[in-house]
Order: sequence, then C-alpha cells, then structure tokens
Amino acid sequence: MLDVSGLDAYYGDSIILKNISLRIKQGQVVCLLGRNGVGKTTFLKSIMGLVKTPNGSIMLDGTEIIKMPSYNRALQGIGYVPQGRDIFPNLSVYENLLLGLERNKNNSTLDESIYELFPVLKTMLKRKGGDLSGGQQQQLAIARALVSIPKLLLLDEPTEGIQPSIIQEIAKVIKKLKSKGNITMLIVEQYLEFVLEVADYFYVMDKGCIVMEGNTKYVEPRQIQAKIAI
Amino acid sequence: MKIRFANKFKGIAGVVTIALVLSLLLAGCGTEKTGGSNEAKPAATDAGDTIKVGILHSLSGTMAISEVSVKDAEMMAIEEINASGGLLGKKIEPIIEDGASDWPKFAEKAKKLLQNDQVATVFGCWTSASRKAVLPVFEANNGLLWYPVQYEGMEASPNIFYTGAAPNQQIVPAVEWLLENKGKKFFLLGSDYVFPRTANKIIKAQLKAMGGELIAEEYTPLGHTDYSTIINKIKATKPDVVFNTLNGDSNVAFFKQLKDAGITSQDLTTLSVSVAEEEIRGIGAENMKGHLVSWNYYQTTDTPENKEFVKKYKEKYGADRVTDDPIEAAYIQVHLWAEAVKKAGSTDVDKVREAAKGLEYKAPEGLVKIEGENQHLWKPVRIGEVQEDGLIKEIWSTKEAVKPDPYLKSYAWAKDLSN
Amino acid sequence: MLEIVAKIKEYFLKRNAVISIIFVLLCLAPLFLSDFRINLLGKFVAFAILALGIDLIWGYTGILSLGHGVFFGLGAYCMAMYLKLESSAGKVPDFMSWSGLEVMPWFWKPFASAPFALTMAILIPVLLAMIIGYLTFKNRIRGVYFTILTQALSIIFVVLFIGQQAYTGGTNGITNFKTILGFSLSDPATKLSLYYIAVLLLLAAYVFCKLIIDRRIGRVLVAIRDGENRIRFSGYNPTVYKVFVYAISAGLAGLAGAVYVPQVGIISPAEMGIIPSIEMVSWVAIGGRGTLTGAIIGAVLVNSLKSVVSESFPDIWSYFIGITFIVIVIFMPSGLVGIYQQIKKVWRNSLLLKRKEAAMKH
Amino acid sequence: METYVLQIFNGISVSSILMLAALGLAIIFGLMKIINMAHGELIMIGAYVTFVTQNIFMSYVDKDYFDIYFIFALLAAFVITAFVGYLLEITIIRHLYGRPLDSLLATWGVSLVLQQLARSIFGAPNVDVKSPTWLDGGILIWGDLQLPYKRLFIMLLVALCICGVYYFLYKTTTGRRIRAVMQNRTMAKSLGINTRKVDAMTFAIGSGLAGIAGCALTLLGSIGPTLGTNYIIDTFMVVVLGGVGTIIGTVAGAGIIGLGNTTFEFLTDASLGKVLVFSVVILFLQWKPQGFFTIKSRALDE
Amino acid sequence: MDTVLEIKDLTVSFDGFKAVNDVSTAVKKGDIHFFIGPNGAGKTTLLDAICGRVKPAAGSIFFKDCGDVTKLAEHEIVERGIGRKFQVPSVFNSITVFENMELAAEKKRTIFSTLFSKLSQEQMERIEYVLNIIGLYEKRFEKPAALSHGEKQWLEIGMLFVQQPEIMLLDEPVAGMGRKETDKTGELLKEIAKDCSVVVVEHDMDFVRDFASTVTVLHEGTLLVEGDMEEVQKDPRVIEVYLGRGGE
Repeated sequence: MLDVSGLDAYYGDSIILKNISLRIKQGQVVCLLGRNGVGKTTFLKSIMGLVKTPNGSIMLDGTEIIKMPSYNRALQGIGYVPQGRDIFPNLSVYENLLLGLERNKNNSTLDESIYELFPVLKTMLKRKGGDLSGGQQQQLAIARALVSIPKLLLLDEPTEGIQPSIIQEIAKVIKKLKSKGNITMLIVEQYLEFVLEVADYFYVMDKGCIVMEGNTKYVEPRQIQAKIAI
Repeated sequence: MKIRFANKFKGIAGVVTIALVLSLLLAGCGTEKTGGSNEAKPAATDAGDTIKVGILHSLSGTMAISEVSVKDAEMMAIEEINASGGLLGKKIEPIIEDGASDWPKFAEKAKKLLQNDQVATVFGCWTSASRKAVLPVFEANNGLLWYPVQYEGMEASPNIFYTGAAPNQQIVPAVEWLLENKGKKFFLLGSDYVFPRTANKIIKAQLKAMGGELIAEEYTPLGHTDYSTIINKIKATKPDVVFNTLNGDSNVAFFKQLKDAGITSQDLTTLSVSVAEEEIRGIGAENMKGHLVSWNYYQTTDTPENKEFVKKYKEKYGADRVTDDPIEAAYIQVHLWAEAVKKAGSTDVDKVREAAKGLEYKAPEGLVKIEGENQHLWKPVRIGEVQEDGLIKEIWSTKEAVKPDPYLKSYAWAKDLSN
Repeated sequence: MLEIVAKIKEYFLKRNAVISIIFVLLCLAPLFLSDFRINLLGKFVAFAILALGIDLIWGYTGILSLGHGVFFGLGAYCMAMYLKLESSAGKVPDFMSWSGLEVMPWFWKPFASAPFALTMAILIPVLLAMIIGYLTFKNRIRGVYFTILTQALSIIFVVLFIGQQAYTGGTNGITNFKTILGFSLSDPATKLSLYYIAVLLLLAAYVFCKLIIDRRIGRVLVAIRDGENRIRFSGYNPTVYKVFVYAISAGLAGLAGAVYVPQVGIISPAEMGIIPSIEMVSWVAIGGRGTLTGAIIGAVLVNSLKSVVSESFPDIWSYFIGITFIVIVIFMPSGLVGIYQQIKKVWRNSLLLKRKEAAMKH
Repeated sequence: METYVLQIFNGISVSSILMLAALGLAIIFGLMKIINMAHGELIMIGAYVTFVTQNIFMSYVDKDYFDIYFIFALLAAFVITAFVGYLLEITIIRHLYGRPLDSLLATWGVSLVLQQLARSIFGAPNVDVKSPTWLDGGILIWGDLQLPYKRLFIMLLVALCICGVYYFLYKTTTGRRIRAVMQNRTMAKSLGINTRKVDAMTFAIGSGLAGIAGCALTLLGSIGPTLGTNYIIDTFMVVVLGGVGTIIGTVAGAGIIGLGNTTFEFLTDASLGKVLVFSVVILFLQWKPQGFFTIKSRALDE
Repeated sequence: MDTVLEIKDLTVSFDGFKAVNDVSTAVKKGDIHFFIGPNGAGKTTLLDAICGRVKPAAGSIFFKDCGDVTKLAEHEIVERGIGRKFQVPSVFNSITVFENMELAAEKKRTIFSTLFSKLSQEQMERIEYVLNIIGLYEKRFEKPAALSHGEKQWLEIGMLFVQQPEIMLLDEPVAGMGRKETDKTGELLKEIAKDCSVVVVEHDMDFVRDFASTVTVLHEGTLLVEGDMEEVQKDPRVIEVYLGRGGE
C-alpha cells in the first residue's frame, strides 16, 4: 500500500530524515512513535510533499509520488490531519468539510454518514471553524480528511492538547474505521497508551532514523517506553 | 600561520571588492571631467563640427502628456536646420534630458547641460515651476533658455527667451472680450498652482477695473479627478462665464463631467487658456464642442507658413497628430535662436542675446518679433471655438501682433500687481 | 604607543574597512570629478544621511515609513526659508508678493537667522514625528497600517504646502537663492565647502547611528522588530522606543533636507510626496537593510545609477530603474551588502574546507 | 435644496467610483496580503483596453452598432487586465507572499515599468474614449436636478461587481478554495487544492476588477499613462479604513471617504477638502487601528 | 503562606463570549500552581488577563501591595514583578542567547539607560548563573535559531527567571518536549519556585501530578475545583468534564 524507501528529508538546509524505509499494508493501522524533534512530523510532511525530499522513493499503491506536488498527492488518495489541526478559522464547519471533498473532483455532495462518526459536528455546521474548541477542531479535521474516503489517512499527534474524554472518542472512531477495513492509517504519536489501544504495528523513530519496529500485540510497552524516553 | 594568512587575505578581499564597487560608481559619475575648471564658459564651444543644444522636458511623470509633443516639435526644427546645411556650417546636436515632472530634477539636468555638456542653448520646460527651478541655474552659468509656453508673467530674466504668450497676449484680451460679448459674472476655476493663482489675481484686478463681477474662485489639486462638486457649485452660482485655468488631466474630467451634468456650451460659456488642440484630443471633441479658448495660434490658422508647418509635422509624426500653440512656439523658438546665431555669427550667449533683439520671423502664427526689452515675443491674440473635429475655429483676433508686457505696466489697473 | 597604532589599525582597516574606504573615497572625490558631479555627489551624500535614518527605523526596528519625504521636506523648507530671506535682503520674498502678501508672515521672521533655521530643520521634524509616533504607536498601529497612514500624511503635507502658496511658494516651492552666510552659492569654493560639510555631517550621522545600534538600545530595537509583543513582557515599553527611533530618523531626514537645499537650490512640495518617500526606502532596500553601510552605499549608488541611466536613455530610463528594483527586492532581499556578505561566507567556508582537507592530509 | 440633493448624489457617486477602484485592491490586499502599488496601472490598462476596443469598433464595425462597443470593452478590460495580472503573478508576485512591505516596493517598480510601457505604446499625451451615446444625458428629477446616466451606470456596475464578487467568494467552489488557500496555504495544498493555480487566479481576478474600474473611469476622466497614480492612495485609504479582508468594509470605507470628500469640498475647497478627509482618516485609525470591520478571531497573535 | 496574587470576580469577554467568567482564586508565595482544564476553558485567557494582554470586563487582580494591576500596561505589570511565558516559544531570533538574557536582566529599561548603562558585575553573574541552570551557558553566543525546541523554551524561562519576578506565568512550558526534557523542566520550576511563585497552564497530567502544589480546574470559563492533585483527581465533576470516563 505505502512503501517508503531510502527517503531523505530536509528542512531548509538541515537534514531531518536520513534513509528512512517503512511499509504499510492495506487496511493496517500503523503508528510512528518517538520523542519530540526526531522527525516524525517531518516524515508525514514528506509523504505529503510539504518538505524537500531530494532522495528516496514513496510508492502509493504502486505509483511513485515523490515527484508530485502536494495537491496531486492528495488527489492520489491521501488524507492528512496535521499537528495543530489546521482548521480554516474563518470558514464555517460545513465549508471546512466541503473542502475535504476537493480530492474527488466529481463528488460535490457531502455524505451524511460522516455525522454518525462525529455527531457533535452536525450541531455546529454554521459556526466558524475558529470558534470551535480544540477537541472539536480535532474531530473536524479528522472528519474533513475522511469525507472523501482516502486510501491512506495520516494523523499527526491526534491527542496532543486534547482533553482525555475526547481522546477516548477519537480512539473509538479509529477503531470503528479499522473494523471496516477499507482504510489504511499512519498515526504519529507520543501517547503510548493510545497507540497500543488502536494500532496494529508500530515504528519507533529517533534522530531521523527508524530504530525499532514491531507488532503492538507482541511488544512489551516498557520496551517502547525505554526507546522513547532515552 | 595559515589561519593568519587566510584572515588577512579575507580582509583584503573585502576591501578590494568594496573599492571596486565604489570606484565603478565614481567612474559612472565622472563620465567626463571638464578640466577641473569651473570657469568653463558654456556656449563657448564653437570648436568641433557640431553645436550642442539641450532639450529639457518631462518625458516621464505627469507632465509628459504635454511636453513630449513639444520636444517633438523642437527636434523637427533642429532637423530642418540641419537638413538645410546647419548653422554656421555646423550641425546642431541635440542633447535630450528628462526632467521627469520634478522641479529639482529640472535644476539638476539644467546644470548638467550647461556645465557638463556646455550646450549653446537650451530649449525646455513647460510648467512655471520648472522654469523657476532652472532660472537661477541659467543666471549663475550665463546660459540661455527658450521657454515655449504661455505663463503668468511677472518675470523677465536676461537668460530666458519667452516665446509663449505673456498675460497681456492671452488672458487680458480674453477677459476683455468676454466682458464685452458674454457677460459680467465670472467664475474662476483653476488647478492649485502658481499659474492659475497668478492669472486669477490679474483677472480679479481687471474685473474690478472693468465692471465685471467675481462670483467664485475655486482651485483643485493637480490630478483631481472628480468635478461633480465644483459643477454643482457652478450650477448654484449661475455665472455668465467660467474662466478655466485647469491644467492637464483635470480638464478631461471637468469637461466630460460638465457635459454629463447636462451643461453644454449653449448653457454656459467657458474659456480655457490651457486647453489646446493636443489636450482636446484627450478630452474628446464631443465633450468640448462650442467651448472657447484663447491662444496665439491654432492648427487652422490661415497663413502659408502654417500650412507648410502642419504638413511637415504630420508627415513626420503621423497624420493623427495635431499642432497647437505650445508646439508651434517650441518650433519657432528653435528657428528664432538659429536666426539670432546667424546674425551674431556666433553661439556666444551674450552675442546671441544682443542679436536677437528686434529679430523678426515669419512664423506659422504670423509675423513675430522679439521684444528686446523683456525678451518676450510680439504675438497676435486669437480667441477660438472648439469644433466637432477637435480643431479650433478662430472667432476673434487682434489685427496685429500685440506687444508683450509681462509686468502689465501699460495697464493702469495692474499697477498694484507687480512690484 | 605601538599598541594604540595597532588598535587604530585594527579599528579602521579590519572592523570598519568598508566604511573607512567609503569616507576616504568621498573625501578624495573632488580630485577626480567635475564640479557638476561633485555637486550631484553632495546631494547623494545628503540622501545618505536620510537613508541612515530610514535604516534605523526600517532596517533595525522593522517599521516602514513612507512619509519620510515630509520630514526631509520640512528640514529642507526651514533651510530654504533662511536662504530665501538672505537672498531677498530684508524685502518680502518674491513669491509672497506674487501671491499678494505685503508683509512678511510672523513665522518667517526668525528664519533670517541661520542657526535658528538649522535648529528648526531638525527640531520640527523631530517634534512632528514625536506627536504622530506617540499617537500611532500608542494605539498600536503597526506594519502595513502604519505604512499606509504615513502615505496619507505625506499627501496631507503636499496638498497643504501647494495650497498655501503665499507662505510656502506653492507648487513652485522655494528657489532662487543667492548666498549662504554671505558666501555666493555659485562660487565654486562655496560649493566645495558645502560638499565637505555634507560629508562631515554624514560621518557624524553615521557615528551617531552606530552608537545607538551598538548599545543595548540597538538590541531592544531589533527585539521590537522580531517580536514587539514579546518585548513588552520583558518589561520594555515598545511605544517609547518606537517614538524615539522615529523621531531620530525624522531628525536625520530633516538634517538631510537642510544639507540638500543649498546644494540643489530648490525645494518643492513634490519632494515631500509619496513617490520620493518610496524612492528613499528603495535606496536602503537596494543597499541592504539593517546595515548602516548598506544604507549609505544604497543611497549613493542608486542615485548615481539613476542619474547616469537617465542621462544616457532619457526616454526609457524608468524601465531600467523599475526592473532593477523588482529584481533586487525579489531575489536579493538583503541588498548589495547582503550579497557581499554571502560571497564572503561562501569564500570563508571554502577556505575552511580547504584547511580541513589540508589537515586531513597531514 | 436641489444643490444639496445633488451634492449627496455626488457623494454617493464618488464613493461608488472609489469602491470600484478599491474592490480589486481589497481582494489582493485582503486575501493575499500583497500591497499592490501597481493597482493604479492595472486600472490604466483597463482604460487603454477600452480605448483600443473603441478604435477597433470604429474601424471595423458598422456605425449603427458602435455604441455597443462599451459592453465589449468592459468584458475585454476584465479579461485582458486579468491576464496581465496573471502574468504578473506568475513572474513577480509569486515570490512576494508573506513579505507585504517588500511587495509594496517591488510592485512600485512594476508600476514604473507599466507606465513607461503605456507611454511607449500609446504615446505620452492623453487619448480620448468616446462614451456610448446611450450614456449621454441624465434623468431629470425636477427643475435643474439632473442625474447623469454615466454616474448611475457606474453605481449599477459597482453594485453588480460587489454582488458578483460576494457570490463568487462565498457561494462557489472556487471562491471557497480561494478563501481556504488564503487562510492556510499548506493545509489547502494537503487537501488537494492546487494553490499555485488559486493564487494566480485570485490575483488575476483582483486585477480584472481593476480593469473594469479602468473601463468605467474612461466615462469620467482622462486616459493617460499616469491615470493610475491619481487613484492609488485613495483606494488604499478605502481598504484600510474599511478593514482588510471584508467586502462590506470596502463599501463602508469608500462610502465614508467619498461622502466626506465631497462634503468637505463643498464646504471648503477641493484642496482643503482632501487634507481634511485624510486627516479624519488618520484620526479615525487612531481610534480603530484595524479599520471599521475586522475579521475577529480568538487567536490573539500577530 | 502569604498570598502573592489575588484574583477577584474576574470576567473577560470577547464580543460577548465570556472566556473567563467570574473567577476568583489566589496564588500563594512559593507555590507551583497549576491551571488545568479542557481546551477553551479560559486558562490562557486568565494568564493574559493577569499579565495585561487582555483587559477584563469586570473584576480585579491584586498583586502584592501594588493594588489592582488590571489598569496597568503590560510593561508596567512586568516592572511590578509578574513574568509571562507564552505557549509558542518567543525569543528574539536576531540577537544572541546572551543578548536575549541581557535584555531581560537589566532592570533599567528607559531609553536613557539603554543608551548609556552597562551591565553590572552582579547582573553578569546572575545571567551566568541562570544560563548554567537552563543549560545554555555553552551556547550563549549562538543565535536562538540554532537551538532546539526545548532549549528555546528553557531560554524563555531563563529570560523570565533572570528578570527576578515574584510570580511567573507559564503557558504549556513542556508542550512538545520529551519525557526527559519535561522532567528537567520540572526540576527547573522547582528551583525557580524557591524565589518566586509559579503559575502553570498544562495538559500533561503526569507533569501536573509530579510537580503541582495547588491545582485549579477551569471549565468553560468558570472555576470548577481547586485543591491539591489528590482532591482534584477524585472530584466527580472533574472526571466528568476532563479526565474522561476511564480516568487515568
């Protein structure tokens, strides 16, 4: 499904990622763990084409996308929920959702089923995105990424700065999506409990390299904790 | 050791780079070095096989709309002279400078022409402001400026020849004519700068002396684009005559908007002193039809010299171009200077000035003569009406050329105006 | 003794090599250039004084003012009033009588004194800047808003000066000066002295600005540029500093105006307008904002270029100026000095690399 | 009485002209944070396009149909100016996003070049555009009170443009895309929006509106290379006074400046009127530094 | 312990929306006082009100013996001894780490003194001392752009510390930090709390648990519970709105 190999990424002149390789199978929920500043977010950005990636390859469903501009990658079926949510503050909730449809050109009507996942959104369609609370914005951002049913969903720290009750809800949504099985997810997280709850497979990143990977079912949380904490 | 050397090297490199840049820059400034002497007499360059003359007009900025055509006319006259064998056996070489509608820039370029290029004379300027800016330069360097535009008078520098109308050759007769033929109540409208303000001062004195009545006096900033309020004021005060000293662009807005307000030349007499054929092209003849102007020359002026002049000008610059008063004045001033040089046998400023006194020339506008006393021209005065085709029909004119009187000394009512 | 010499050497040849060369060249220029060019250069030196002020407020503090023409103009008018009065020899100046003014207005009278005029040339811009700055900065008008507001300011002054013809000379401005302190303005010796005075004042202005930016206040200004709100929470009141730097920069502009007028011989309201103000900023942009040397180089270089190009291509010179300007602003935002520093950096890096390689071989 | 009624009409008329000239600027400045000093020159291009269209009609179209040239001119002015705007965006403006003060300086260079270009192509003197005969004259209300068709037409045109822009920005997919890109470029990109295309289009539309303004201005004023310089500062004042980024702000800003200008001019004179209006604007901004209408957000950052 | 800061009936509103609604609380001397609550509960706004960034619609804030500080400008409040750190690290990027500290350290902040005064020996020592505590002594001549995220946070805390405030307001000081950095920050706070009171807004519950002496829970602009972590954690309302059903 997603096959990254030998990827380097630069931020300005400084190299952030060195020779990263990572694979995700269809329908899998994969988590990328690591301390702050090791390049997890940069990795998602490099899949999205938001940072310079002079070397390496990113294959999505057998298509090489590393040379494509960001918007084209989105059109290939990647949904992206960035750190800090990046809701359009002066657009209404409804308009924010509609923008999620940019990816499938022909489909201009919103599928009502999205409100089943996030009932809270239905009650505030007319409000401005910027007026929502952080947790609501996070839900809106995920909903926005989901409305056009992406092949691959990238979630960057979905729990950061969110109150625990909403984290629970988000976890529920992810599990629900996973059970349907038609979506592949890559989640960047620091919150280990959350990861173990939702993910099938994990990678741990440190200083721009992958240092550990494995199946979440067979791993001792302490082992990961050790890798992250050092 | 190595490090030390590198540091030193680096320092030297920096110094060299900067020195290079600066010396390039100074070299750019100092294209010519004139022997370091500041007593370099301009106009003393009879050596060589050309006579350098300066042409100094605004080729960019807001004044370019008027001055470019004037420059064209001067260039045409120079070419004529060169084609007919030149002057004193030499070709005239024009050096063109752009005053860029900026008065200090005019002063700078005048200095450059006189001190650096040592030109024999300069043809140039349009606005009074630019003339006032260069005047001290010409006086200090004993240069010679030929100025082709009608202006507000009150000036007679020995270093300037004024080939446009003085107030008594345009404004004063026009007011007199209006009082006689159109009515007593005057509305004075002008752009907010020196010519309109001074012209209106003259008009006010004249109205007072001749039984006219001043209804209102309005000034708008240069580049003003909306005249609806002024037109409303005109409507409210119901004058007999609007005496218009607006400049350039503003005329377009004024006449277009006047027509839209439903006021035609039948309803209201306007007389303009800064609108000539060239400006009418920009305003649109349909907007100005029937309105009056006052000048010394029109494209339609019926003299054999003019037929020839118009033909040549159109051949050179295109059939759609028109001639007008400042263009004609610019054209003849080059010839006047050439005649004076011939007469003096030299391009020396003092000699030319002396030779020019009383010089007569058959100009397109009729016979003109340089008045030695104030270096203005004797000119005929013509009042005209704008026609449908954008040309101007003469409806009244003085029998003969009028003597220039920049200080209006011959008018009793004007004695308080000048000092 | 040797130590002092070494220190002086270090100071002028190493740490301030560029600026030292500039001043040496400016002092030697009369040996190479004609009177006319020296006169022009003198004008550019006046502009350089102004550019220093703009650099202080824009380059260091990050406030873009497009109203510096006003301060320049006010300074110039103060000086012009003095020159005009001296030339009129006690009579009412010519343009006043054209406008129908019989008696000299009261506020003109003290300008007959040169020291008074010169003081006012600096003081009036400073006071105006303090008033405007205090109001706008206190109300936290910033960035683009301040810039556009200063444009409105320059329009107001231009229209006002044009409209008050009897007091200001209207569009014509004030011109036709004869003498300064009794010396004839057309005398080459006077001109040369004026040039050297201009260079001297530029040096003074440079040292003054350098003193400011090398002190802690210089860091405060840069900090305001980087994060105005943050500096409040370090306990500094940015309003005071902004007003201060605005006033200093206005004062330098006024001084520049006073230096400009006797050399050029005219000041008109057009010089206070928006277009001259934008041009002033462009000098600093092209020279290199945030470095005092850049401001001086920019002012002299851009104006020289403009003069030369407009003389060679009077019809189409605005193409050159326009395009140069676009290219520099877009592709070299740190200006000529920035390019120089970059070259230096690349050079140093390559030297370091070579040294490393050499060390490896050992 | 008539005088006062007409004066109010004049005020509204001046406001509408300012609105038309400022609308494109409001979009470019408000959405893209580009201070386009060449906006006046885009207006000038619109005016020259009208001039050229007129000449083409004069040469190639039957006299009876000459009058409809103006409709074509409006369209042509929009399309061609938009195209010039597009070219500017892909060559110059593109490099200036996020540097508003630099954009001011660079576009000033652009305006110098465009002015000289107009001078080279059309010559320095003003040119004449004949207004269509169906815009001659005016509605006679009573007595002397005549409201010129041209001014009424411009008011109508402004109303249409504002409605059009509003509809376009807030009701169409493209408008939504534009707003999304302007609020968060990176996120818009990540959602599959081609931001480069949207940038170029936004700038082109802002420019196109300037073209329409230029076309309309031929009805009232002069057409020359320096046409734009007469409007640029007034339009900036409108945008700043109204508040950046809101159409309603532009309307309010233009209304205040237009009415203020004519009122002060009526009471004093044109020069003093201008001084007074600008002074009032400066004072007003002391009170409300962000202009009349501001986009409020809880984000307290810069 | 003495009360340093007392907030009385404070209300802050944005266009009618009450971000902080009638909140009263107090900060004691030497306390590390945490404000927690869901997003949008008004925590940041509360800090903004204390340091003068927003003006309250009603209520007052008393600081030491300075009286009500809500009427003062930001820099005046800083002079009284209230320091503030923002969520996003905001240090001055064009000047060096040392110069950043210098700007904060110098107490005389008038134009005249910035023009003429130099740092005293004592101040130099204090800057060096603080630089050592925050671990940036080695990097003091570098520009902040070269620092890591965590180091920038520490630099900003250091800039506050060197100001010698009596109360320090920190907005999410450990956001974006790893565990180890977070712990180090906690230790830093403890060190700081020896001389001054610290108010922290934070989400990281482990961090709160480890270092809080007092915790105030805000919810939708109002004060829900106040007490030590033990009490707060047990409160059913807090569990309901914040900690979530599962607890932690």
